[in-house]
Amino acid sequence: MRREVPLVLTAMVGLTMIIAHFIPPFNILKDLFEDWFFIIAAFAIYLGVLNLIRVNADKIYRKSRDWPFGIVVILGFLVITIPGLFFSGGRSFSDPGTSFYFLYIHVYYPLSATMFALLAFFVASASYRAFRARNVEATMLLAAAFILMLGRVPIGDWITAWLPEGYRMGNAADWIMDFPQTAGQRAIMIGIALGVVSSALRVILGLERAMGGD
Amino acid sequence: MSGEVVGLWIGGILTLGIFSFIYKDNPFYKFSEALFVGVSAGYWFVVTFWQYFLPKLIDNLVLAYTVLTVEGKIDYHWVYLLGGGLGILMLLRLFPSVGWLSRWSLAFIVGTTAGLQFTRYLESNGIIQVKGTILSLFVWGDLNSTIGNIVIVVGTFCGLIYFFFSKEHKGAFGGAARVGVWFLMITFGALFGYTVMSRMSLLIGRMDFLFGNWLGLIK
Amino acid sequence: MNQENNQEVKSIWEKLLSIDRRIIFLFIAVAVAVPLFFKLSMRIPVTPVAQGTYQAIESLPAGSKVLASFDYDPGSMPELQPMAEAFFRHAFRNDLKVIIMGLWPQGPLQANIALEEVFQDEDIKAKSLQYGIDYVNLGFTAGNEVVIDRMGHSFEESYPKDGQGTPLSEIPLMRGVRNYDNVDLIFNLSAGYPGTQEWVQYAVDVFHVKLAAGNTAVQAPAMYPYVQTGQLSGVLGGMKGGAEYETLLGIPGRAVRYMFSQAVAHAVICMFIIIGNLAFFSIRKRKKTS
Amino acid sequence: MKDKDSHWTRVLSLFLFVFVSLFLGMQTCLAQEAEQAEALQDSLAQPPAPPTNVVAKDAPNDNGHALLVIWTLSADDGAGQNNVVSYQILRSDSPDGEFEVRGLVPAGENTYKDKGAKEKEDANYLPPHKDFYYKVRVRSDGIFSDSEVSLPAHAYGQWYHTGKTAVLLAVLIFSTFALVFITVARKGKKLYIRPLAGIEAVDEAIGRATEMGKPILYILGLGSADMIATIASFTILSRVAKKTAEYQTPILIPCCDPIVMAVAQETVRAAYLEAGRPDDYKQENIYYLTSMQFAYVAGVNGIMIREKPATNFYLGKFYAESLLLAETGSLAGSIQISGTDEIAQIPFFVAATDYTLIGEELYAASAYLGREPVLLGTLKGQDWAKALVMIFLILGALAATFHFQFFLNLFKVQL
Repeated sequence: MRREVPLVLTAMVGLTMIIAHFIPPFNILKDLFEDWFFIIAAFAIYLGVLNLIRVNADKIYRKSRDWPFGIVVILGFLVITIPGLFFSGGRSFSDPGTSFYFLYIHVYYPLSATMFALLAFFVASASYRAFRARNVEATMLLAAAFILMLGRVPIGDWITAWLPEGYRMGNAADWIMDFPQTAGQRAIMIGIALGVVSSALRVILGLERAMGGD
Repeated sequence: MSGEVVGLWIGGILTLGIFSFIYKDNPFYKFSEALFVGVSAGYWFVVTFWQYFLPKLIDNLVLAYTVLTVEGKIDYHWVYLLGGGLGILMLLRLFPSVGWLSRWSLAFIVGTTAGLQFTRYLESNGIIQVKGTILSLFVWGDLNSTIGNIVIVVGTFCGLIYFFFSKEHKGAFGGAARVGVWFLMITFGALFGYTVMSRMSLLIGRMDFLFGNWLGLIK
Repeated sequence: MNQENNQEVKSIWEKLLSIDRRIIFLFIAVAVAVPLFFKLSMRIPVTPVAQGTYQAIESLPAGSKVLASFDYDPGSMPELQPMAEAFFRHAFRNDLKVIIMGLWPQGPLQANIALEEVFQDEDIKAKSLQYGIDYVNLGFTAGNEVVIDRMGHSFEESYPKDGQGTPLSEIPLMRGVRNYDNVDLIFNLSAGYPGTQEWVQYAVDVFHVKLAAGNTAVQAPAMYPYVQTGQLSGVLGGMKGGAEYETLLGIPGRAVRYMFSQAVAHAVICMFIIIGNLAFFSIRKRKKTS
Repeated sequence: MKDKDSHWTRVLSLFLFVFVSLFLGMQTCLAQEAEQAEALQDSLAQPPAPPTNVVAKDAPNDNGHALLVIWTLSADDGAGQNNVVSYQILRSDSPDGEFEVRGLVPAGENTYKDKGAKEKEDANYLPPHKDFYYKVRVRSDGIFSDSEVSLPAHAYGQWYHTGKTAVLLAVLIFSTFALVFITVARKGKKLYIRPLAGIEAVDEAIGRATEMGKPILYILGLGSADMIATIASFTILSRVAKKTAEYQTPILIPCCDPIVMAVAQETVRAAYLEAGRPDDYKQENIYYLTSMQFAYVAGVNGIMIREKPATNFYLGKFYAESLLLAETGSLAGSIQISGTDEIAQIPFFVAATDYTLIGEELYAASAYLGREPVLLGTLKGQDWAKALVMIFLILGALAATFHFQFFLNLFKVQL
């Protein structure tokens, strides 16, 4: 039961999805499975949330290091959940003017955007201290990066203004993006596609060890 | 109006809280980070409740129940109970003794994704990309397209050779693989440039918020 | 490498390399913030791929319906929000009908933020646009690419009601819109998964609908192969893409204003890489000679 | 592990299960006989001239809830009086019953796909195998004229989507490659995989660490234990740990996921046992740090600065932390070997570390070191598929250069 049911379930659902691609009547089953997929996905998110609460409650209870921040996590959770579930007009909870919307704009958004903005500083420091033209490959990479970084802003065209129009750094950036970059992306893309397909095949055939296969 | 002002101040202070990390790790940053973790979890909780859970599960079951009570018929919407059941199995992971049951629902999710990906990737990223690379190597009277097409065909070909693992990179084959690496490196360079661009844009956005919206220094 | 020389007197380059990283952080902060205070308008060069997205929208006749999927969250707002605003200005200027949706829960909210901004414009106010007739926000539905796939059969399957809980059949704009056959273009703003790649795979390749996109700079390069094959009409890349769109539209907005900061920041990063490499090579040379 | 044949029987029985039970079950709902409606037509001359030859037939390649209507454009569309604005498509269930409007298309178009819902409760439900009659109304500002009513047509589901043949072939070819090679690998035949630069460097890197008397740092990334990249990293870790056991060099593995940590401990313990030095295994060197991204980075960076490891491995799933780790490691003077399938992070690894396994190379490295038949087999299958793609590229480019259109048509995927 522990091993067989998941393997059979995976294979059955996976095969149905593939068959439905070629044989239209199977779409009825495919649609039903997709609906279940939504429902299970919802529960998966709940699982993550419950886990987070549990871990932090545990942290507070045991008074482990930085436990007061565990309280902040739980408070943060409640601060948005309670208004979102009960005081934001039900299904239209995300409309402008609701308290959920207010929290989204003034708490969630600044935090999330600033988290990513931090990376700008780290890119700068790494580019100074670690990005080296240590071999031919890294040199080509940095050269292409230079042309792109300068060519995508007007600076590139200023410093190459002595070249005839159409042959400046901006055009070089366009050319790199349109041709060599497209070729490289495509090679990676085809490789990834085959990788994804073979891993899907392993999963469906029950051969993927991480999924309990043999 | 005053709500807006309060909101701006909350946003401004939290932004500074996260930024304080670049000086060094400190309680102000830890507070903001912990708040972020809690608020995102709450955000997802609320959104899933109203937009997955209610319409996909509860609404369908209510419909089934209504049909049963009004018409006395067993409606096909009852099959959603099975979906809901698989969902509940997922939560069992919280209890170690019966946690293995969550593998059933996981198997369902994994199977669905694998099945969908299998054909889609072959079609969109495989066949259609191959088709897109079938380009004429000589375009009459158009040097630009001729060179461009040759670059795409040669680049894709050599890139694939680099990712071909069954033959050692020696001789002509090794040469082609080497050209392939160059194409990959140019691609990664472009990616590098674009990633830097992206990160800088985010920082600009936050700076504009701090100095413009919040402090009102940029008009 | 470093350990062996610890006792030696440090050269200028070594000292330069070992400066506190906070000094580098300061450089970046200044490079980004100071140019914001100058209203310098730069000529924005327009790339062919951005032109592609603009043309796809510009070529639609008045009254055409555009399905706009907002697949990003606040994390990417500086890059994608200017595109969102420019898109609404463009669509409403050309009297297009916009059906908003999102595969990311935060997406439809971002659309509302952009709408609020765009409705401040005098000429758009003058059109007195009405919800449900000129635009509609279907909200978010979970399920990633599965949602795209199912919308190919029927929008109603994935979105029985709009974001406000009104059944689709009661919304005038949605009358006669059953699936992708009834929209003229899909416009997608995307910051990752699910996003433009999924729209290409599940909507364009299966249901034969036209798609134009705006992406964060991180993922824009990956979209070029799709543009080359014609699976995608065009792609706006990052804040620069937003600035290009604003330039094409003739309404310079925030993205154009930010470009000066962006340019200075890029220059500073390039400078850092050059100095860092000079230091690296001169230190290596010195070691070899000694 | 089960014996070799069991998965074949399992697959076979699954195919049988899916095909027979579900397929036949549905057959009762959908009849398979297909009949195409014939053309009909005369036209009436009224301004604007009505469309002619209205034909309704089943829409192809669906599950039977749509009809396709095709007509000949009105003589006044784009010519004659040139006053046609649009065509309205009307439908009824009897030739002289009430017709309802189903759709509208602009002038110049001559087809309409009347798609219905497939649920009975839906107001727009279009039942399969029920006859419908169509007429097309041509409109020009207020006045209109109708075509004659079409012959009846009904929707039915198809058993095979004719536009997907290329995809089906691809599926079959790829699956065959993979399964054949898995079988070959299971029979114990050696499958060749080329040596990879990053992996070749491993021994040298461990030797260097031993000389310097410094530890080795192995980072498994931020991914969970079920991600392909993380699994590949475990295989490589097992090989690295065996070497460190032989050289008696300590290996530090800070983890950011408790499950990953548990698997890593198991992997390393087994490797030390295999190397014949179970007593040298130190569980306390493999520990859980924190699951928060930046806090984890701060912790690992602290280790790098304090311990100054001789070699850092970054193999697995990495996100924005890639450049932060690589930067600190490069400052600490460590040799760095990296690899991830997260494409956006590869540039940073290439620029800041000494060796990088690019995307698929990471999987190849794990198959190369692990020699597991399933992985080797699928990797070989991928290689053969790649070879096929390359052959098609060359032939295709030649065909396109010399304008052999037929070759392009091979790749036709009906959308």
